[in-house]
Amino acid sequence: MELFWLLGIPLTGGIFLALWGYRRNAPEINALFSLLTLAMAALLTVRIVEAGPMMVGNGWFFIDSFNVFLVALTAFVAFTTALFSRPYMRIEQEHGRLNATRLRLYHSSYQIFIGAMLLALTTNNMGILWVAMEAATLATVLLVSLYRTPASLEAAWKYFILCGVGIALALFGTILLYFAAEKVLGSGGNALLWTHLNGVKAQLEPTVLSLAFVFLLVGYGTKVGLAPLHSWLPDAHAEGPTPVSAVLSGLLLNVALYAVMRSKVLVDGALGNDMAGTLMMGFGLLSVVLAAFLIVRQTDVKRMFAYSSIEHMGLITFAFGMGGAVANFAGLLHMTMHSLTKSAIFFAVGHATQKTGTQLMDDIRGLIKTNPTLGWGLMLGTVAILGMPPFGVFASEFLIITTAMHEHPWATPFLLLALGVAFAAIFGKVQPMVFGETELPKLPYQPAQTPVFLHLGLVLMLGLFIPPYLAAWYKQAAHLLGG
Amino acid sequence: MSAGILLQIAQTLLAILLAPLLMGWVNQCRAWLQGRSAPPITQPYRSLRKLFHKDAVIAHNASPLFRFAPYMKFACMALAAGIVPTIANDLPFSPAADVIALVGIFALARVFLALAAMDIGTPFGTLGARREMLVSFLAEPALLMVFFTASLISQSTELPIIVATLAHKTFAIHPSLAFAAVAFWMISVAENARIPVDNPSTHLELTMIHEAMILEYSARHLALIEWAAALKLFTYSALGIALFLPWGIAPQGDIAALPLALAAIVAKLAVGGAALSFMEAVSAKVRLFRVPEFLGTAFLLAVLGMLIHFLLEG
Amino acid sequence: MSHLASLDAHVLDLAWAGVLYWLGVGFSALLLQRQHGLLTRLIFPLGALGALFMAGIGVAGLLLPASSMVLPIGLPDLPFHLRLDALSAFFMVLLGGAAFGITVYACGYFRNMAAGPLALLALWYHLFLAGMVTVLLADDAYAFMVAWEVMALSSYFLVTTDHKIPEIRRAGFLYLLIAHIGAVALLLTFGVLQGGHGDYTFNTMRLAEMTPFWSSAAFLLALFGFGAKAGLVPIHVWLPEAHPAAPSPVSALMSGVMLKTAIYGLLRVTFDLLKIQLGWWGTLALALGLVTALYGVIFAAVQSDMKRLLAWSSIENIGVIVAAFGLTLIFHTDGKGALAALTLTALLYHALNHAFFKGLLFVGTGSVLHATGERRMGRLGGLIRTMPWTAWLTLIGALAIAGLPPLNGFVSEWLLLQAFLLTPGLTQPYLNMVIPVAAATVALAAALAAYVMVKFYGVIFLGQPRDPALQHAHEASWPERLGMLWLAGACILLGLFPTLVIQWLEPVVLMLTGQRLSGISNWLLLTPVSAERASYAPLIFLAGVTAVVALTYLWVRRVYHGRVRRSEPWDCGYPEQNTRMQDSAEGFGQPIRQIFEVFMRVERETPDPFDHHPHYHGDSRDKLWLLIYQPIADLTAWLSMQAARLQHGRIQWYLIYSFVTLIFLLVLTR
Amino acid sequence: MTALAYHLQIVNLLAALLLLISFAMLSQRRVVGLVTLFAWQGAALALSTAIVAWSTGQHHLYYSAAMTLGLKVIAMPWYFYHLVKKLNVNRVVEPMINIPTTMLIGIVLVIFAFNLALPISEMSGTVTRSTLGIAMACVLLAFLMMITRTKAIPQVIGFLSMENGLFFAATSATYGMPLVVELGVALDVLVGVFVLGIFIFQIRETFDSLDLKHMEKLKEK
Repeated sequence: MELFWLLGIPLTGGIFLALWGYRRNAPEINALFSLLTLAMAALLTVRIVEAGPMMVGNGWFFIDSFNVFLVALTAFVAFTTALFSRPYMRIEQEHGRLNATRLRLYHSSYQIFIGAMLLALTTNNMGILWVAMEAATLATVLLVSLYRTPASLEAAWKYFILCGVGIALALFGTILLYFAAEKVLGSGGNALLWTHLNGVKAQLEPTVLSLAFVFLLVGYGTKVGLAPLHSWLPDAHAEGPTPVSAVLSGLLLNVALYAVMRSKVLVDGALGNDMAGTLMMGFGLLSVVLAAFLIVRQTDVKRMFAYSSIEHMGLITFAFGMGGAVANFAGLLHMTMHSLTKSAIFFAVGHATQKTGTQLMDDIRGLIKTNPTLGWGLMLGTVAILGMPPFGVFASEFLIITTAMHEHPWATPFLLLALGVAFAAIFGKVQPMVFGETELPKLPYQPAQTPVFLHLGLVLMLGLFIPPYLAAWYKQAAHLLGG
Repeated sequence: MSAGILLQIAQTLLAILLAPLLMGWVNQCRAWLQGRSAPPITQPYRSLRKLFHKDAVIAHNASPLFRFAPYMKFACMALAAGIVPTIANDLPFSPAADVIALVGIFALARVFLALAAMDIGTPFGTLGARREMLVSFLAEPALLMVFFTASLISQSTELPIIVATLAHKTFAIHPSLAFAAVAFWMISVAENARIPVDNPSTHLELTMIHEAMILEYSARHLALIEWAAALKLFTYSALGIALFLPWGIAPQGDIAALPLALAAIVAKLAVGGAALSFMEAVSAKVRLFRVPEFLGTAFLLAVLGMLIHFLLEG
Repeated sequence: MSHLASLDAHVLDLAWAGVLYWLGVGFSALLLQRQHGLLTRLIFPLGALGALFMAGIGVAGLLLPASSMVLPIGLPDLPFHLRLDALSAFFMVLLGGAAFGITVYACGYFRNMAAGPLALLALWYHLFLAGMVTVLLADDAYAFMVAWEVMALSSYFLVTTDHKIPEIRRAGFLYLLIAHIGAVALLLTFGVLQGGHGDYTFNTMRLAEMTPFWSSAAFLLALFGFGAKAGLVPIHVWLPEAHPAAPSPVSALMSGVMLKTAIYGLLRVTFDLLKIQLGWWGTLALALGLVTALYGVIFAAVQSDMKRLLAWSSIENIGVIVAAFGLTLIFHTDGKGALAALTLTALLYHALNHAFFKGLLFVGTGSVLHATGERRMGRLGGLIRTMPWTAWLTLIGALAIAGLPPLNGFVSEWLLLQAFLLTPGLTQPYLNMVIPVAAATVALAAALAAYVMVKFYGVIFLGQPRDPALQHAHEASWPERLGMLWLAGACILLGLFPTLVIQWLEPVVLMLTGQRLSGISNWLLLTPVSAERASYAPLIFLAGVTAVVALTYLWVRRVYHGRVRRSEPWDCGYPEQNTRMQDSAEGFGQPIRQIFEVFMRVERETPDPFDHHPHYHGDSRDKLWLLIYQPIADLTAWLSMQAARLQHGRIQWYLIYSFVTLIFLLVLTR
Repeated sequence: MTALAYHLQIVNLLAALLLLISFAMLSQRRVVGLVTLFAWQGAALALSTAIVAWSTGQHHLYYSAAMTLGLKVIAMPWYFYHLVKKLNVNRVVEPMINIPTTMLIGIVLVIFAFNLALPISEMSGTVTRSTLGIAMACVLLAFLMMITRTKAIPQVIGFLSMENGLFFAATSATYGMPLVVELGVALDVLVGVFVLGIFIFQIRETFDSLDLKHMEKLKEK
């Protein structure tokens, strides 16, 4: 029942906001819908944590502790982002970068986007999963080009084409999956239900599945932003409105990775070797290293943090590739930490860029003077994302690196090198933005700082203390991923 | 024990009293060697007396440090003299400070004098202080290395025990000591502001080191400093004797040997002073920038001495 | 002892409570952002009390057996483990003792700071203290790393307190970067140490069986990681930048205490966590330490900025400590337990001394900075007349760090040199060759330290003020004086009662080397090995000096007179002389620079005879920067340029990437 | 050899036709021609789907055949003609790589695809197994086409023909996906095309050209 509402609310929200148009309090309504969604997600989570995995709608939906954790995360970040976008979008309107019609588009497709992601997370049907992913892409394409500047159009076009191609390949992978499944399950609806597939994964034809996995990995991997398929990501993050960047790197990447993980579980079962894991580790490592070295050259702040998202996604993929209880646990933890921290950073960056009217880091100076809370938010967020204790990102990185150290020692030098380079680059660029002297005007609206510190507070807490039930929950999820 | 304390005090006083005499003797010899008519051997005493009677003239901005330094230096030198065995070998005070502490004492005196020299803030004062520290930062470790060689041989850093080992144990040839001796000679020349490092009898700005530091002193302060300098020369000579030709120094609790020991020390000092003045007469003062080379050589020799000890005697 | 026995169970709880107390103080400072009065009058005194409390805990820990506890925080499978044994207790005493004086000083130092920044500073300050204590208490890798990085991060924010100045920002960045790299090395160390158990508590590491190869790997990583924090050459570059940049009490904490946490870690890993030790580690550490010591003191001698000079001198002292560490290892692996105990004692003693006198000197410069607003020694001088308290108290620190008897610096130096003298009889002959040279180097460094201190003290406090404004320099405030008094007093007491201190170090030495010093006879006479071998009695020494001084003084006064006439300085009768004719800092360091110019990159602009405002500027920089760090930066830049080529905007190319990846993977999985 | 054999042959024939059209598109320089070819490809696809549906009695395949006919043969080509006329961008476009090379690469791709599909076709139980290779070849060729085209519309058409390939794989290798999925996919394609339309107008009015070389600003300096 919660599930129905969970999916229903955002969709109705989308439609409602589309019809109702941009009125004065549309942002509040947007936030309200997100809040309701969050509430539903909470209820659902409680249910799952109590009663364990469950099937809904005669098998079309399946919720276990893995995806319910992502559902909760998605709903939460979606809500905080809605809160953040309230003043942000108003200020954008003040600055005349957006008008009512575009804001209408923004709000309705924001809800649709959230709905699509939730659908992708909760569905049990690999086909529907694909449909939902495609829907999420389409919902965000127009958001990326919301400013209608040449740059944003270009970014959106690249985003659309590259992800479109990727997603098409993923569809091919799904077809192959179905092709293999129908041998066992017979043709018809059930052959794509993940639970059924999971039940019979040992009998699925290995050659087909390995082929399918390649297509699925390249397909969904494009959306995860794994190098060298990542090319769209920095452009889309840098040119879209900041709330969109926040949800893109905070949520969409996770969902895409979730899709990869679901298929990995099947393929592992079918092949009985760790081909899938090896591929993922390769992709992950490549992404981490490449992103780290690309960060060094960045001048645009959002672009830089986009690359950092690639780096962290690579890290998570690497962790999942290693497999095993600890690594999966670390991967899930890192997913959470990255979503929270990165979205917090984008919130802070968003207001910073609004203050200065530019995204060029050389022109942003002395935030700590003009708006101390904002400055400290950005500084602490950066410190957190760079894996400095006591923030939670360190906890997960600690686990990942230590696991890598005694399972794949060869990989550790690359990881540490990349992390070191990224640290030097990002911190060296953020420090002068936060510190130093400057003269800047005030903003027309009080920027939203609650979300930033809410997220950072959570990250800090998780770094020092992970509540037992949360830990148990992660462990369960890690186990589902074949820990 | 009480006898020991008496002996200790007696010895220290003896050193303090004899020190100017040695200075006088050296000056006399040098005068002879230079063909001048020599001042009487008691000249240093007279000048000290004269200085003590004068009124002290002190710069306006002199701080208490400036006035305290001479006493400090004198005290340090007296203590040093009290540690080094001159005639007798049992010194109750010597356990309080071994050779390393001895180096420390010299350093303490030097630092205080250098600070005092900088206190007034005259160009010459700071110049003197700088040069003094330049000399010392090479001379001090070199001296330490010399002591190390000796104490490696005698397995101790206590001077009486070193002396006892070198003088009264079975005689053995120590090549390392030869190096040490040469190094020690060079060091003591430098430390006592003698030619070729410094010239005690000049106020030429290009050359002076020790004199430059004490330019601002007068009367009793100057007297104390001069006396301390003489004491330093005495102590160094006594050290050299104790380390390299210790024969004749009275062993523990042997009162009978004292007169002989006294005679021995006087004789050795006389010879040593003459040698010093002879060296000064035949050698010329080196340029200041050559001084580090000179002392560097001393340092290297001392280290070599130690190495040789490890190689041949270890 | 009975009342202590009752304490036994709770001492660790108390220590943790102290940490929480500090955190509480820090965050309450954040709440008091508006009340400036409360901030200055309340927060720092409370912090100081905490420091005193920590010192007390440390003393208790030295007397009590080791105790440990597990906190309900941390990772699910790896909660925070805490442990208080002799080693950590000793360093807690060091921390508490030094931090108390410094924090008391801070009460006065930060009086005039604006409330907002002050609140933040207080927060970071107490976070810094809490982090350092937690580093000492941590008993598993995760807790250690968290505390370690909290320490680094908070100190970074303290360093960048005055972030308006670009140099300071740069210094802070360099500091945090190198600290982070060091931390990564430490992470690797623990990774190696846990030897495949996957369990990161120190207890498992203690039990882990390791081959010499992996042990060496762990040791080298630890040496790098902790060396980066301690400022070991060649990873010292951040230190002379960061320490001067911070506010003086913070510099004092960083130099005096934080560097010691690195020493603590080194001891912890080498003697406690690692089962086996190898001789060549000792030789390596000895060599590194000596190089560092010499390098540091040489650069200290040529500095013209007073805080930078002190920072370099910290590098020197760390070098001496690490050399002692190396010697300890050599003896330990050579089965010379007693000697290892001696060198270890010297090491700990020196660490303790350095905490106090370096703290004292840094806060002293702090007062000078406040009174004159000037850090360049070339603009100071003659302050002994305007600020006597600061001057005389700093003098004690200067004499102590110069290693002069009867102060504390001399004691540790003396012990170390004794250790060198005891080396013959080592099994490896090559060591017997190395030792004399090493001893010579240490002696040389010590002598140069005296040079440095004469320069430091003479140029700043003595002479005539090089700037008329200095006439109005005001004396330090009372809290500042009290803080300095505490530190100076510690320097004196540590110098006068070495035997007591050494007896009190015994548990630590016993724990690490399994040996105790043989010949400690009585409280008066310090005889590390035996009375015949060597002895030193600072009290008698002091008594002797004072007696002679007093006697001479009385005698001069009795027999002659005390008449004094004041006049102009004579100065060889030079007609005119002004304050500019005194040696500047550069001038005083010039001989050293001339001798050791090979190590330096000297930039000199000398005036030509014809310009109207002739001015001289000389700056001697570290050559290693060009040799090591620049190439690394260039390489990174080059690599990133290569990477950037991939990202060149044509969508066709991006499609080709996907296409090729797909084909490649398809071929791969066939 | 019963009736089954015939339409099996027909399907294979259509498959070959599909591949042929793909090659033709690869070599086609004019946009209008491209659209026509795309329409034909759609028609072939619809027909083959229908035949499979008829031969195997899988009725929901009729729906998907109808959808293909409606969308890809009538709606979209019409839409594109309209677009091309409106924006008048129907001139000869030189691809990035010249045609013969493209062809050669294409042939290599086809061989590669067949090799890839061979083992799978072996064990495919459906009547039309050997066509999987062709489907994959079509996908890869479409991909290649997207790479070589430097204008917006051709690239989109490439994208769509790639989906044709996918559908062909779905219908011929497996008797179509479950209906829900097909509906979803079709919906997405529909929405996608409309989004594209909006886009192309936006691009047009921003850059007043549909040439992709205007869109190479975002890159690493």
